[in-house]
Amino acid sequence: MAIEYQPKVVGFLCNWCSYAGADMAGTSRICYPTNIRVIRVPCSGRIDPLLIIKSFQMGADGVLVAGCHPGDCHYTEGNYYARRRFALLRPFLDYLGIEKDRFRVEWVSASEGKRFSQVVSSFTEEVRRLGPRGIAPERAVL
Amino acid sequence: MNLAEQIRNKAKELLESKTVECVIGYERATDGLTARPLFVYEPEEVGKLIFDQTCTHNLVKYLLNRRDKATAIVVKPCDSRAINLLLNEKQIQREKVLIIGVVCPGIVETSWNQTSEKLPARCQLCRQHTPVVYDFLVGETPPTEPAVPKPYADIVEMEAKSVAERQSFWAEHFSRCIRCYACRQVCPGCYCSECFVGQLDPLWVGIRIAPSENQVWNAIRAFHLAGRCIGCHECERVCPVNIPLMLLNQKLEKEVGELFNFQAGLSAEALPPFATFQKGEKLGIGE
Amino acid sequence: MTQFISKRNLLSWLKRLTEEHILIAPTRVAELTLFQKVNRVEEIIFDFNNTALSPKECLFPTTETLFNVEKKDGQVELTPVTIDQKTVIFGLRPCDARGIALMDSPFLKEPADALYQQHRDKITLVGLACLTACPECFCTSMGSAPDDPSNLDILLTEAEDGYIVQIITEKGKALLPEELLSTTQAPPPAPPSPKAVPTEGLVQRTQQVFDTPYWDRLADRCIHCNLCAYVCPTCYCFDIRDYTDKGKTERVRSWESCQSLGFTRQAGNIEPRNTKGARLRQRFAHKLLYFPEEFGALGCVGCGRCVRVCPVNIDIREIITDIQKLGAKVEA
Amino acid sequence: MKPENPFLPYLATLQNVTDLTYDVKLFTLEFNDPAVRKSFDYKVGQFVFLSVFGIGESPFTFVSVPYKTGLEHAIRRVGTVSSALHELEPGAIVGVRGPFGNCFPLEEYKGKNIFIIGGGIGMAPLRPIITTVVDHREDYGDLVIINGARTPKDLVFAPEFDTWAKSPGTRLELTVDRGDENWKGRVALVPSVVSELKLSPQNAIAITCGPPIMIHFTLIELKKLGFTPNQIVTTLERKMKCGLGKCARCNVGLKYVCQDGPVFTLEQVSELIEEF
Repeated sequence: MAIEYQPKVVGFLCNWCSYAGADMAGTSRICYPTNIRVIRVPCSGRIDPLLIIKSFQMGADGVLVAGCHPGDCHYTEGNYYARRRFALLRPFLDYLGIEKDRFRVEWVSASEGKRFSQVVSSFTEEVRRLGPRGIAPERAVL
Repeated sequence: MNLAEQIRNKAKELLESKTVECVIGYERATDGLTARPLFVYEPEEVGKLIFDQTCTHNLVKYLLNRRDKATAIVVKPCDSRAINLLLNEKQIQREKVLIIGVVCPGIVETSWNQTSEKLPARCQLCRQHTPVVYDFLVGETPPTEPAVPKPYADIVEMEAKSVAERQSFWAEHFSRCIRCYACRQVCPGCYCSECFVGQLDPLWVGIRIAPSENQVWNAIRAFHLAGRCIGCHECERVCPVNIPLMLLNQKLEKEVGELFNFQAGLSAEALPPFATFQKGEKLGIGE
Repeated sequence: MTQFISKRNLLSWLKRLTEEHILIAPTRVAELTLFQKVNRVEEIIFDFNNTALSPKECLFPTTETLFNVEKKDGQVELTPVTIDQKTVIFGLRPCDARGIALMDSPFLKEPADALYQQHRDKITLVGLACLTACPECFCTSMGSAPDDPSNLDILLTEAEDGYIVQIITEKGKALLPEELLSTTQAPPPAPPSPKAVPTEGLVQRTQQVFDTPYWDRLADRCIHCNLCAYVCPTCYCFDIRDYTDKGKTERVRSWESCQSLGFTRQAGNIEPRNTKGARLRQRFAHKLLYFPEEFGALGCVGCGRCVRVCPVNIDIREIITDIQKLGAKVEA
Repeated sequence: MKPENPFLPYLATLQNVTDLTYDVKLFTLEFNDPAVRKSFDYKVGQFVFLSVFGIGESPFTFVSVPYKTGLEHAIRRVGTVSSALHELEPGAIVGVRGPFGNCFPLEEYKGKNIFIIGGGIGMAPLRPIITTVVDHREDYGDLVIINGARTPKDLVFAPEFDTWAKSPGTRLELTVDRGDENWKGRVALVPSVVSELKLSPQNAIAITCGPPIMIHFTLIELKKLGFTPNQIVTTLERKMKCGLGKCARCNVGLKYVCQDGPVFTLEQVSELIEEF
């Protein structure tokens, strides 16, 4: 049976909401695909576009950023700034040759364990559908 | 009196009255055809100052080397937006800078020992013939501001391509990059004391001049200028391997315009797009 | 009776070379003439002034691994990189060949750089004499000439539907089969004469002008990018860093320029060369004073690339004339 | 046994690592390859590039003396490589490339009074001179050691202070810029100690190394005391990458610090045309 393609997904989870949401999924025994490599950040506002472009360069097939719902941010405005930054980064990545569906931003609160697993599953399927970036590192676009 | 004479008289007056220590303008280059930046310190040297269609350089970045010294500067309309950018980001003090604004007749594309009659891209997209900020104005104000033809035509054309086509387009261009950083050194918006490229720990972009590192460099350089690039096209002019850098900057300029209705360099007070937000704005992110 | 090769034979010879050698020749890319690895000889162009970048990248690549490091259960093993692929650079100008010869001095002086040595042994230089001089060339003032065969293995000079061939070294002889050559009576066309630059006593004059404010004034307009150093055939400064990628570590050498910010910055943020003038002076002092003092020849071949490519027209010919004038005044 | 590739380091193992101060450690190395152990030779004042594979390499002067076994380096945690070295445990493998540079001409100093003026980690390259003079005490004249530092915690080679002080005809002056509650010694800048001790230039050599600002004022004091430029010796510090005079990075004017230095007399420094 051919080994099915397993996409590499990097997940930047904001410590106060999404990371807690992932914990909630875990404690309530809700499974979600193991393709995601979670990186905990204090706030979605902390994520520098350089981190995302660097993740793609180092071989990620998809990057997920999850933060608090607008208005719930532990630092009051972190996700507002982040929203603007990623609103620009997404079309820019697409313009550079990385399908914009490989980069997704979701607001997941600490109580939405179930929703977190749905987000990760749907995103992993989406990236699997897009397939591996399949570019030799030497010629890789990012 | 042509533009050059008006500039020379103004420079002589400013230097003799000691209002400024130095006037930054243009002089004839050694090919006898194009121009190059000139720093005038003595009134009797103003004779070297020229102004014609080959004065393409954006001189505004030189103000960062003279932050606490009174300096006069010759500025075209597209360059003048860079002054607003630096004022907006608190890099220069308005009272230290005396701006000799030039009503721009349009410049020509130049390279070493060559001038082509083709109107450069920055003039085709010219939004103002008169500088957005000046202390003295040289040249007559034309009756009507130029109507911009279809803006971002080449960007829309790039967006129409498939993702794979764009991916190989950029891979091919970026693989020629030799990381000379002339695009960074000439850009008025690029003045970090330590560029992320020079950082060792964490190592964002290694010293390896290879396609993968080149792409991270070019992508992040452009993104750091999102909402800040004033469209003076200097980066594209100085690139030794002809990488279409403005295709990157203008894509971001177009997106920033559509998403946040903001244009760089038009005012020294307006908050730039990433320094502010509206709570309820719908940006198609996380909805 | 000079040797001659027809255009057709030349192309077939180059095609045969690509079987065992890497063939690097001038090609047209994005309105630029660049040395590129050529697979189909039709891509080679013959009518160009000079390439945008110099052929030094074939011997001193923009980025090169010096050695690989394998760490296995506590033990470390270093394997240096060896070059075994033979290469032919076709279409380089005599000034660039002199550039390579000048770069041999620092790299091959004791202890010789093993990697550069291997590149140098495995490369054959097939030059193309210049028929026209660009306005910014000044090779005759720097010890070279538009038809100078001295640092090449073979020199071709364009003539009536073919090329006059001068075979200079054994390596060149072994590379070019006899049967492709014919003979011709036509004398080679007269070489062009590029503008001269006063280099008489330049080294002493540069030392006299060293401590004058000339350099600070000159550096006013300099933006300190790495362009002039990266296009120059005789600039050889480099940076060495370690790279770890998926567990494999390699020590990499890359181009570096004396104009870049961290070039002399030491740990503890001490920056000995912190003014713009001192930084720009280092480049021209190295070419016109330090290099000749150490290796006996000016560190410039007069190819004019830095003049053509500098965004703010810092023109080495103008600097040399200024140094001569200023030096004479200092002497008086 | 010269490697045919000058960029290839010898492999060496870290024997032990001892703390000299809160940010300076003493590293003792030994080559893995016995042939190298036998053939490797160096002189006081020379330096080597230490490599931490995956991080990089940096130049460090020897603090050990060639006639004793074991290669020692005193390294302060400042940059990326020195910090990486500080993380290593004994038994770790590092790269050693060299030796490079010229040396202190100790033969010429025989019979002369030696004045050692060091500041902070600047004492490191001077320590092997002191060890040589103390071990061959009768070959040299008076020995005066001025060891300065910012605070008492920054004084390097403290365990050896009393062996130095007890050596006959030797005077050890410790000074700090800022004392602390249990510091009873001198609180003064190094240059002022130099002028206070009235060091006589008769048949003497002054060797100094430390932060540029300290060297600058120390040289002024030494000139005031009548020292001629060829009686004053210092070791220059520059950013280096190859150590082979090839990467043209460490030059001060006409000279490469990695090949023509790092040890220069003040007379040689003044001929360098570029101010150091």
